[in-house]
Amino acid sequence: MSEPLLSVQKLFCERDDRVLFSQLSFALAAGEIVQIEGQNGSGKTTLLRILSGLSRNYEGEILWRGEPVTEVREQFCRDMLYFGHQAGVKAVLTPEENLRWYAALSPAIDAAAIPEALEQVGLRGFEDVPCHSLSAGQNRRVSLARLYLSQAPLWILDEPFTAIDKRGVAAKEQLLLQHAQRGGSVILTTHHELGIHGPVRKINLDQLAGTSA
Amino acid sequence: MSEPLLSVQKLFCERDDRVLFSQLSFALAAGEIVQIEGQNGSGKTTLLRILSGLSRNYEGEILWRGEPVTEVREQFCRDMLYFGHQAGVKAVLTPEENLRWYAALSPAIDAAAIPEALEQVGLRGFEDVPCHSLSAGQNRRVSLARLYLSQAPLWILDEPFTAIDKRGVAAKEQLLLQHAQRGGSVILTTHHELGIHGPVRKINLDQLAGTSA
Amino acid sequence: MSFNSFSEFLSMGGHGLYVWLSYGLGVAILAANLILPKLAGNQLLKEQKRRLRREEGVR
Amino acid sequence: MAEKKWMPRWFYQLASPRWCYQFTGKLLPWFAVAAAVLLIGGTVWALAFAPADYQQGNSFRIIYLHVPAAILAQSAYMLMAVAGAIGLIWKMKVADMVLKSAAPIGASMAVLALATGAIWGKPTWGSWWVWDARLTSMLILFFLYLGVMALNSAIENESTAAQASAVLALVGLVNIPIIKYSVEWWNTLHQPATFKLTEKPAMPVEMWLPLLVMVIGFYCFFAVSLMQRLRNEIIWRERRTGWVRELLNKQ
Amino acid sequence: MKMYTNSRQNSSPGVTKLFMATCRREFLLSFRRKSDLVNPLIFFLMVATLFPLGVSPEPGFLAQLAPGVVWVAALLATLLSMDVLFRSDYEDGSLEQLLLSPQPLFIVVLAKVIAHWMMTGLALTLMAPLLGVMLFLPAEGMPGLMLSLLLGTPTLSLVGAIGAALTVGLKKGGVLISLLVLPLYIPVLIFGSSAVQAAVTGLPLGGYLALLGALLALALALAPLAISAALRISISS
Amino acid sequence: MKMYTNSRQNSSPGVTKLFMATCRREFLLSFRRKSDLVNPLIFFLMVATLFPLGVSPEPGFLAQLAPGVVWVAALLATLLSMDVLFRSDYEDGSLEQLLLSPQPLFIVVLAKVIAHWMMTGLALTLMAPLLGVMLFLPAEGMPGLMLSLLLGTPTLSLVGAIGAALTVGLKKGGVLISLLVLPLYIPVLIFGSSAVQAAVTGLPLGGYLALLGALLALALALAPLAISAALRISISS
Ligand code: HEM
Ligand SMILES: Nc1ncnc2c1ncn2[C@@H]1O[C@H](COP(=O)(O)OP(=O)(O)OP(=O)(O)O)[C@@H](O)[C@H]1O
Ligand SMILES: Nc1ncnc2c1ncn2[C@@H]1O[C@H](COP(=O)(O)OP(=O)(O)OP(=O)(O)O)[C@@H](O)[C@H]1O
Ligand SMILES: [Mg+2]
Ligand SMILES: [Mg+2]
Repeated sequence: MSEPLLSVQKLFCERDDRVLFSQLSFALAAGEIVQIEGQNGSGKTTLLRILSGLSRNYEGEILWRGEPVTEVREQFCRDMLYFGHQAGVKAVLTPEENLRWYAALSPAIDAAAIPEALEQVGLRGFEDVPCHSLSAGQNRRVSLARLYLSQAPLWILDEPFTAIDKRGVAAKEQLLLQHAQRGGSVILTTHHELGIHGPVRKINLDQLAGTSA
Repeated sequence: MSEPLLSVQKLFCERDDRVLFSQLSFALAAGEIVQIEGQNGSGKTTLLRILSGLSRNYEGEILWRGEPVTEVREQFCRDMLYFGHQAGVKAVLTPEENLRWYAALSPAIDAAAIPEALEQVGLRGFEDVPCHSLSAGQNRRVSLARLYLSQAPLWILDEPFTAIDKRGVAAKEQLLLQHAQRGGSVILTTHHELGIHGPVRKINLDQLAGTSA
Repeated sequence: MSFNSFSEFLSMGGHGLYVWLSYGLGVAILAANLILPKLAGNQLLKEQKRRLRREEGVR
Repeated sequence: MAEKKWMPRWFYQLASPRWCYQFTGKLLPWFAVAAAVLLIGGTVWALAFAPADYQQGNSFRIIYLHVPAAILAQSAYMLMAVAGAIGLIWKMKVADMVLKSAAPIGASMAVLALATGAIWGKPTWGSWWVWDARLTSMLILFFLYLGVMALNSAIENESTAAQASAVLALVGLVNIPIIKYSVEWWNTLHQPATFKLTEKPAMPVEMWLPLLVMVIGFYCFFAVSLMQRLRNEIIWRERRTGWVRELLNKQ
Repeated sequence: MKMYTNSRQNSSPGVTKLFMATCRREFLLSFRRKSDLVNPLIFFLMVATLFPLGVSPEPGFLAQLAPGVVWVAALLATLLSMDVLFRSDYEDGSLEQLLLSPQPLFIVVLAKVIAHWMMTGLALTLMAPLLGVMLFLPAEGMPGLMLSLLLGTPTLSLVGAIGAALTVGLKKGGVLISLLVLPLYIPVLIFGSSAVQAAVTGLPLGGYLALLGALLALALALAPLAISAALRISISS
Repeated sequence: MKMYTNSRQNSSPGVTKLFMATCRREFLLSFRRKSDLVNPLIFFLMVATLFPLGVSPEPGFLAQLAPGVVWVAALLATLLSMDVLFRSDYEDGSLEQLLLSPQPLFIVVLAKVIAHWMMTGLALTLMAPLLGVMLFLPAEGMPGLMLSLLLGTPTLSLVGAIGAALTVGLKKGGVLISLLVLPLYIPVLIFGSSAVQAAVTGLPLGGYLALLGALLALALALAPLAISAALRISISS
């Protein structure tokens, strides 16, 4: 693992004249888990959206396997899974239908694995219930099932444990660890104390803000 | 404190032919904090919506200060604050404008206290920013500011700590404790380990489900 | 000169209202196009100077 | 950037907001003088010296405002769309700013053309408005301008706003000829062309020379107004850079 | 401990405060979002532009059409704007808070409808003369047009709000609102356009206006209660 | 470890699969929610009902109006249905996922627009004869009506989607879409209603249909790119 998967150089972002972070540089190697920390409004979501390529509201460089991410966008999208604040679950579709569409979006996902993924997130028996009849946590679980399907080495997760019960959180933490052990890497934010005993590195955004403001 | 504030008798609720709880009875005295526990989809939100009077999809009796809640609806509404999964924050309004409207909704709230409440939830400097430009946690905080404004003895809170950072959660827990000490009571759900060292009672819905299914 | 007197010039052969209305409007729109950016520019410069002073004052 | 080699040097200079600011600063006075001379001279000529039309009489003098405004409204849209394309392809900030600055000027010219046309229509056709081809297509052009401006002001992020308006301006550009021809055709189909704007007696020189002066004057005026707005825009967008600070400190 | 006793205040100042606060909030929301504000107007204008283009640009023909077209456009603009009246409140959870307020619900509802009317119906009424000119409505028709719209559009808003309240929160079957509301709109349309036609032809239009007024009074008395009830039913599922 | 290597599959089966899956999903969504499906049709029918009531019930007069009214109604119905095309995807986060997909964006976009057209434009086309009958359109006009709608409505959907993509996610100024898109719709309206009028009067309508076809080809070639670009721009702020 000589070359880092993702490396970020001198990232700068401001919103409404407030500098969120500047001179932010870090590298993410395969097999690593990075937790972005910071209080509410410190710019965690903003950072993850920039890293995933959703937002272009930044200055600095992001390299994917050593190449600028803007130039290898397609390969990067193939290799990344993004999980945002919004779950991306259609209320009128059933969990299975929702996942089927995600499977079509990324060519690497095998649709045959969907029932098992749903089982893993504890939604057995709810495959055919439209998502608007599911509880808040169950809705999040539908989207989390994508983690069980994904083949992508890089996971970018924005508060994946919101509304999930304790048992669910423990299972997801286990999953992250497994992913890291298989050589994948994870960038995540959460306000929850991570129970992972493994290669977790923390980056705190609170200190970065205002350095140049 | 002879008479309980709220008492629930033989509550029964089913959704889509699944019994969520049956024979649920409990009483809530002034100064008490009750945490409803249960895994995702166990019916916590459903229960809170029933208690608050939003949902009438139940059998059984709910008494408010000894009287059926359906008969003292107006007084009950005056005495209760409900905080749901959805924050009830308008994205195009600023935090202050949002709270001003809540102040108008309940006659007991004094609009003059709004700036202080915003200060308390850590939104100083964001009074004039439209809520769509706030982070997820900041949006929740706008709604949580209602807790600092409220004069109601009964608080019904559905996962109030979602998306709130650690410092914020600690402050809110402190607030709940103070509320209980002043003679108010709280019913809440959260998947978070409560750090309150006080009169917290737990009701677990997982055991109640399926008893009659 | 295609008019013999000033009043004739004003009346424009009975079409004075239309002609002068048009030209009035034309002058108004052209002037607005000059004055508005000018005012906005002055305002902008003033604000930015104030901001600069504030920021330097803070340092 | 492979394109860099074959683009002329001024193109890249223009791309620098700072250079652009200084350059427009030098040009502005010349255009201002030219616009003032041409517009004032042209207006006096048009109102007092040009001969009256043998059919329409003196209401004909409205043409000296009407036609330049109409022409300018159309050219400004072209400019806007071209600037949008440059902004999208080469990510040139100045082009974005040109787009944003040109829109309100173009829209005001469209208003002027519509208003003078309407005023002129009253004595000539006896009604303020008819659904004639030219009129309708000018109205639609005005709507296109409104769309670009509204979109620009609705999006808060500046670069997003510029890119979105650029896409819209380009889509509109593709449609302008289509709109023009469809409208012209539609009108001649539904209704015998009672009022044909194009078929007029060939104008004598005394009539079209002031018109030419006015048209050139309008173009100069457009340049002045555009540069003013552009410079404001540059200052605003570059307000955090060193050179703007210097500039502000100097004044 | 004093804080948490049963306090039964006299509610009337609270009620007017609530009414004003709701109106203020609705206006703020509209001005911030703008789309809700401008949309009905754009729709209205659009119809006026599209008609000559699609049907015929001939003034005489258009003049015949004008009263009906303006009224149909006003009706459709109101109907289409009805849908959002409670939707956004439902989606962000404000509606729950509204229903849990100790204040009388119909006050808030009435305030919302009135604010909505001011930003659609009233605006449409004020814009109607422009449409009239574009469609060559004879000048004699203008006062009739504006008066009939002034009396008719509040009824449209009130009745439309009932439909909006009944359909808010429906996941499937969604916006049946048009179907529910349309039959109730038809009398307003008929009286309204007849009033304008009467005005154009110089006939007396007092009768039509009186009818429109009567409909309005009826709607004003009954609709707020119906809307409140409908909202409670829609949410309580 | 094998799992996480750079795998560059040949994408063409993935692309057709994606296209079909997107179409399927859109259909499912519409059938579940129903309102999106039925709304444009109801609107269409409503216009046909309101016109005789508001303007004049006289068959001869209505027949003159019919080509234009049907086309204006179709245009407005499409325009009003455009707004939701990307909105719900934006609100629940699916749009982000879409933009982050490694598959070419314009495939998904094209699939969405085609599915949307089938449920609005195509449905309107099939329903048009009913409207024709209600408005006393002479029978000779029917084929022209249906053919022109068949060729014209896809263009409306494609162009409308550009507007929808440009305005998705706007917090203020929301539904500018009408303002943005309307001017671009006008040529379609003109050719479409002219075709119907030509058909009614027995003139040849091949020319109009060819023009509509040309517009469609142009839109089909350019719009998906413009839509994709617009979506990326709208989200990237
Ligand atoms: C609202 C009403 C009107 C509008 C929007 C309008 C619009 C236009 C436009 C777009 C042009 C084309 C300029 C160019 O590119 O050369 C034009 C030219 C012209 N208009 Fe109008 N017009 C209106 C009313 C009138 C009236 C009432 C008259 C006089 C009877 C008139 C006479 C002319 C003439 C003589 C030209 C010059 C044509 C040429 O040089 O090709 N217009 N107008
Ligand atoms: N609108 C609805 N229609 C039918 N069933 C529903 C509806 N909403 C919820 N349910 C079902 O009721 C059950 C309880 O849902 P509820 O939202 O109360 O769970 P919860 O305990 O709050 O879970 P979470 O921790 O995820 O918030 C779930 O199994 C869900 O499937
Ligand atoms: N659309 C926007 N426009 C302007 N400013 C924004 C926007 N979104 C967020 N911000 C600002 O950017 C800052 C960072 O927001 P962000 O969502 O990244 O925070 P966060 O660290 O994810 O917080 P949370 O823990 O609450 O999710 C906030 O202060 C917020 O005010
Ligand atoms: Mg966040
Ligand atoms: Mg819940």
